[in-house]
Amino acid sequence: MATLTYREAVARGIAQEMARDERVLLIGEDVAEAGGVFKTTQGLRERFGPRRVRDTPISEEAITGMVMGAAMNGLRPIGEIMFSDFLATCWDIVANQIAKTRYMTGGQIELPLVLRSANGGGSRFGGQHSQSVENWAMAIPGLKVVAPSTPVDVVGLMAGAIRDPDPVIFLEHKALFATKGEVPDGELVDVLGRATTVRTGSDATIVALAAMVPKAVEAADILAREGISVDVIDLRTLVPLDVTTVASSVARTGRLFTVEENPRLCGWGAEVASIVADECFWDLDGPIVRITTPHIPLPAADAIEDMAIPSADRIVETIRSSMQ
Amino acid sequence: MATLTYREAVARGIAQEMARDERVLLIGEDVAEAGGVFKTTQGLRERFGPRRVRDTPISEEAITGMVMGAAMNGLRPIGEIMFSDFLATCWDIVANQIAKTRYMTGGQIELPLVLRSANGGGSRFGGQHSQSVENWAMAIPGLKVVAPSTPVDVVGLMAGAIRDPDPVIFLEHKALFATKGEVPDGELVDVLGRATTVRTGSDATIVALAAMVPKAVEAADILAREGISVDVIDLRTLVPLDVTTVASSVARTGRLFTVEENPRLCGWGAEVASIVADECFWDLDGPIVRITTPHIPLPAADAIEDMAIPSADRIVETIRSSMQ
Amino acid sequence: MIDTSGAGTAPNPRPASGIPTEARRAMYSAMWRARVFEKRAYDLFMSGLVKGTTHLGTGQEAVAAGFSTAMRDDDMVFCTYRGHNHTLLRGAPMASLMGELLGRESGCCRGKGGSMHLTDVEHHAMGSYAIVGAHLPVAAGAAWASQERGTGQVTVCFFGDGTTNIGAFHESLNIAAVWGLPVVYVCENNLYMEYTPISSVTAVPNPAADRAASYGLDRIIVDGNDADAVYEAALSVIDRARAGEGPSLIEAQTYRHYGHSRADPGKYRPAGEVEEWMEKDPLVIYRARLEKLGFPAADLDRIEEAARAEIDAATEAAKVSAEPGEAVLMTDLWADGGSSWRR
Amino acid sequence: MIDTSGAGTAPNPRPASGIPTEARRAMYSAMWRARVFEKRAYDLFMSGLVKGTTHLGTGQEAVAAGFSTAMRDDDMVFCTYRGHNHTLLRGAPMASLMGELLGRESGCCRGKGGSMHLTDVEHHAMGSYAIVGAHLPVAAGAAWASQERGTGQVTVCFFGDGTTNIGAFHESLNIAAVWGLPVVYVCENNLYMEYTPISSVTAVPNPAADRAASYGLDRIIVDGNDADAVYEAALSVIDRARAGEGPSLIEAQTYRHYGHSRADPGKYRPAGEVEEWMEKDPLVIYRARLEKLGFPAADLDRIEEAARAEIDAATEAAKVSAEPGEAVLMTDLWADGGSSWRR
Ligand SMILES: Cc1ncc(C[n+]2csc(CCOP(=O)(O)OP(=O)(O)O)c2C)c(N)n1
Ligand SMILES: Cc1ncc(C[n+]2csc(CCOP(=O)(O)OP(=O)(O)O)c2C)c(N)n1
Ligand SMILES: [Mg+2]
Ligand SMILES: [Mg+2]
Repeated sequence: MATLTYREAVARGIAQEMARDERVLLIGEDVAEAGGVFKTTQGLRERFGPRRVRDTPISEEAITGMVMGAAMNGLRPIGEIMFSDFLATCWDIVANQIAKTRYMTGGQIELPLVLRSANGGGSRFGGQHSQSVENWAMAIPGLKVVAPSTPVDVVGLMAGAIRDPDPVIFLEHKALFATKGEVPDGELVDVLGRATTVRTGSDATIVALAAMVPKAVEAADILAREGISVDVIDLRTLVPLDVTTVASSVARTGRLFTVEENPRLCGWGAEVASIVADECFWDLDGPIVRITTPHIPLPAADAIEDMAIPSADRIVETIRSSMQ
Repeated sequence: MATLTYREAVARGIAQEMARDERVLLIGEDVAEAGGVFKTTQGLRERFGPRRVRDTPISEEAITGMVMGAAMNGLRPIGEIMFSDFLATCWDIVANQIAKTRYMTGGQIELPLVLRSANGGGSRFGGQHSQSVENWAMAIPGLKVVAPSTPVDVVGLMAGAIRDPDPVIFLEHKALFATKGEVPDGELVDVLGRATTVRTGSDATIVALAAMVPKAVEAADILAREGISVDVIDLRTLVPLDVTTVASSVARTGRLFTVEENPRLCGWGAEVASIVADECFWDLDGPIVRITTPHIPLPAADAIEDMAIPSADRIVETIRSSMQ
Repeated sequence: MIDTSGAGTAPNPRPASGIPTEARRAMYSAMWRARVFEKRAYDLFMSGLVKGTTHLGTGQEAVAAGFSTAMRDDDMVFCTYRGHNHTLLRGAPMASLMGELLGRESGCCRGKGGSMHLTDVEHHAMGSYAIVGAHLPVAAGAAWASQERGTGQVTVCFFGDGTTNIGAFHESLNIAAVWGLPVVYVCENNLYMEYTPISSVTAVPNPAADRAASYGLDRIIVDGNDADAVYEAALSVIDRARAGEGPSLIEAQTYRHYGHSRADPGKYRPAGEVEEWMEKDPLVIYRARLEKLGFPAADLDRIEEAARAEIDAATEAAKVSAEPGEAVLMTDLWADGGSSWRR
Repeated sequence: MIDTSGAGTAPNPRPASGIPTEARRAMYSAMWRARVFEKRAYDLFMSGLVKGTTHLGTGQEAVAAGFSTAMRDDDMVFCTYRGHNHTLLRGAPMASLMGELLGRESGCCRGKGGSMHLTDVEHHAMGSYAIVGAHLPVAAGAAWASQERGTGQVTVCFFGDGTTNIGAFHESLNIAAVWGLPVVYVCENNLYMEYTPISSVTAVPNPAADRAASYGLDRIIVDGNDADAVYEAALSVIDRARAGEGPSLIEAQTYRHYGHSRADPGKYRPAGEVEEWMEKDPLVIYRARLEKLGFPAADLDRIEEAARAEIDAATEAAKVSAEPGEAVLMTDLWADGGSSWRR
């Protein structure tokens, strides 16, 4: 058992798989010599050599396209897109090529690849370096989407993503990089598509993801003191989506709240809400309420960035007033 | 009054605005000499000259970026992205630059521009030329999103989009290009953000968009014969979203069905469903059901493409079995 | 670059230029197979049996023939929506390609890809890509895997003149050069994008060749209507790539006989242009050359007839095969064979 | 391209090269203002008052000074996250820039942009763009509007060496050349991207200049640490653009004294490299030149002092200004001033 930061867990997960399978390679901007601009790939080049861990030009279409082509031809490559906002610069490769190729070729082409990227706000970087784009990826058929909230999940889900035969978008949350957690020794491998219930309650269900999980837990603790007892579910992966865990919780609690960092419209919370409003309608005792970043780009100034991203207080207030 | 095809209505709407305002220009691939690959811009170059209607290289980032830069500096440009799938090739310019610039500059920069694109399936073009990407655009704060279903709406909403001071994504549906409708003479200008109730009923509400509107109407006619009477709402624009019209319909009918062509996850229907499940919860008499394309890329073969896109029959069956 | 058209008049089919007889026969057959395949695709499109669209490479067959003949069996090809010729000549069975055009389950992609996505991985035809430029970095990636795995494979990536103005072209050529990847980029310059002439939207006269220097590469132009010229150029750049000497960029100058796609009559082309290029029809000039080189006319006739028989049989097989159903529709999004997004 | 460093020893401040005295004084002042502004930004970042990030152009001031001095008042500038110097030297008040860095409502973007998005449209500083390459086509578009509207404005677009490998660079240069747009693209080659040397990922030694020919443009390299050289080059390409002779691409060779951003110590730089470039500090070499040209030392001291006084006042003004609140947060997504997505 070791205490690792979330950022160290990224390197640990990748290293575990690179040591196990020589077909695993990593490319991206500043990932090799510099160990990543978020220091998430530190030590990998030293350990696995300059061919398996390689710096690229600033060419996101090349990075993603090459990862795709290499996955077609016997490698299991990992590509880093430094900030998830930059996925927009290669969205054609991601959404139109990587996601669709297996289907469009009638299953001829398998793409065992991972695209990792630093996602999310809270770093005062402004609108082009702070987005939570998990909903962009979720909207594209053919992409699996992973967004862990703890170091141990980072390791296990990274291994699961790398071993998965399908393309995985792996979103590492910037605001969590410095957080710490216990990580067991030895090989860790998680299956994609399993949510975790991190708090158990009976009055309402909160579904959260990535950096929203600790906030939801904080809110749950405050609410518990007020006599409102809530389930907190960490989705961990958006595709596959663990509908079973969400639905069985709502069946018990009768109320659903989602906590999303992505801007309001067409977020993953809307998808979860629409599933519950369809499949669990008769279990519901009240409105489904989504707690999201407003439908705006994230501002840079700390004072207002903190107002935009859902906080424990906002979660508490929303649930409290909705449960009255 | 004239009978126009949907495709002719596109040119008519653009021409109306180009004649009125010399700051309106149109650029794109094959839009000028060839009149557009869908013949939607036919006659414009002849009428307004080769400087105001101009062919570009195959450079989608240049097209969208130039439209943005020109809008900053006194023009009201229109850019065509031939197929909406190709928006992915310039998504950074659309989602990170065009959408965010007004906000990020504290309101200093106004971007009165329109990006038009041919959207949707049914043409047997396969997965990279058939997507319905209205949900991609809806998910990005700072973009208005328009998707008309009739020739008269094409003209009015095109004018509304061009006159709008904000960036508008204007999606023309490929499967509707050949459809015809009456269009009044004279200037037509529509306000963005108003849904239309195209059928009135009392038992359920169907919300649809673009090519799904005629299918919803067809379904409504069949259901009426079976004694199920439904409201059919044509959203027309996704942003701004006419929540008022949807909510007041659901308040009357107690049931909501959405009909979407975009693939299932994080579609606009999820957003509408989640709003209703929150704000209209106590009006609901049963589950909210979404009818969507499955979460797959569209296949090319006609036999299976037709199975994938929601049909009048599928709408009827879904509503019938859900209303029992 | 290389022109062997005046290559001697030996009575036996053994050319002065050193191109083996078998290669020449293979190229002649390849061009005819491609020609009849696409003619049939066109006819079936016009009669409504091929739906959606088709983009014919008719007139450009010498490029596909020259390259496919020069490639090693396990070399990989990436091409565009105008990819019938390349996929066929890598070895994809005609019937499976025709099945795909007709939207049948027997199609190489089970009907899900359609005309713009012909793919036959078994024959190393790694896909037809319908968004301009997208496959250039993918080809680089396949080549990167060959390099890392030491397979000795070369990747050949075909694209059009219009593709040279999109960002992915630039990113791919640069990284391929920097990493010394075994990839050959082949620009088939047919003078047009869809309907707009390439010259009206490009800052240099030769859209690919004039940009090679930006990537530290040689400027290579080849007569894309001359199968021999293509073949020799192909051999030299493929050898180079296989030897670890890095990528090449070739501009093959050619012309498409039909319009861009579907029923496009190509009216935007100036008077006389089509006629001029019809005189340079790669099949016609190649037959003349082969006859001059001593190939018996009857042999050549037999090659043509074999192609016709093959397309007839392939069309029949495709026509009688079944349409895909819901099982195909919901299949093969994921490696588990299914398409479920939920657990 | 142009080197005026040995330009004579006239006792009066009237240089042999013909650069007006006022321009030289302006450039010296500009470089100092930029230098002190960024030094202060750095200090405030290190003390935790500037949050998020900062990217300093310290060491590269001669490029901004030379260009801004050569521009007409209504010429437009587009720059990157490393855009403090360019935005300031176009005329943005220091206090509003410092307010933005500190996340205050008095900031040029009301605190919503932050360090990477400094913008002052009133002074034709059309924005700092934080995604590599994105502003190149936007600059082309602004220039296109000038061309269509006949305003005579020229657009100048600054970017780094690493930006030459992204697709948007290629698309922008091509269309700017084809349409003959009045835009000047200026690559500030500071040898590094974030931490990786440009030479390790680029197929040509001069990432911008060696690619000019791909767009039919001249190969122009200028000493980016020499304000006079930059100024003269800027004048010539801006004149050209204004005369309707189309775009230019300039590679200005320079160096950043700090690391890439924030607290990056720049450890990846080889021994001696920083020292070597510190000797070419554009402020130091320019002062020496001006003194040699006869500018009185006291005058130059006064310019430096004025810059220091200005940054002190600006910092104070920014520090006492208010933080933005919810009203700012929910404002200015749309032209109606609000951010509502519903009706
Ligand atoms: C990114 C993108 N933009 C536009 C298109 C539409 N389109 C399809 S083919 C084509 C012309 C391509 O021209 P070229 O590269 O010369 O190839 P050719 O068709 O002549 O073989 C265009 C514009 C597309 N498929 N992808
Ligand atoms: C598309 C994109 N990829 C990556 C980044 C991250 N990034 C920010 S600055 C930078 C280096 C840019 O280098 P260069 O163009 O030389 O400019 P410089 O920072 O040296 O001024 C990188 C990779 C980005 N902002 N955008
Ligand atoms: Mg072409
Ligand atoms: Mg640099």
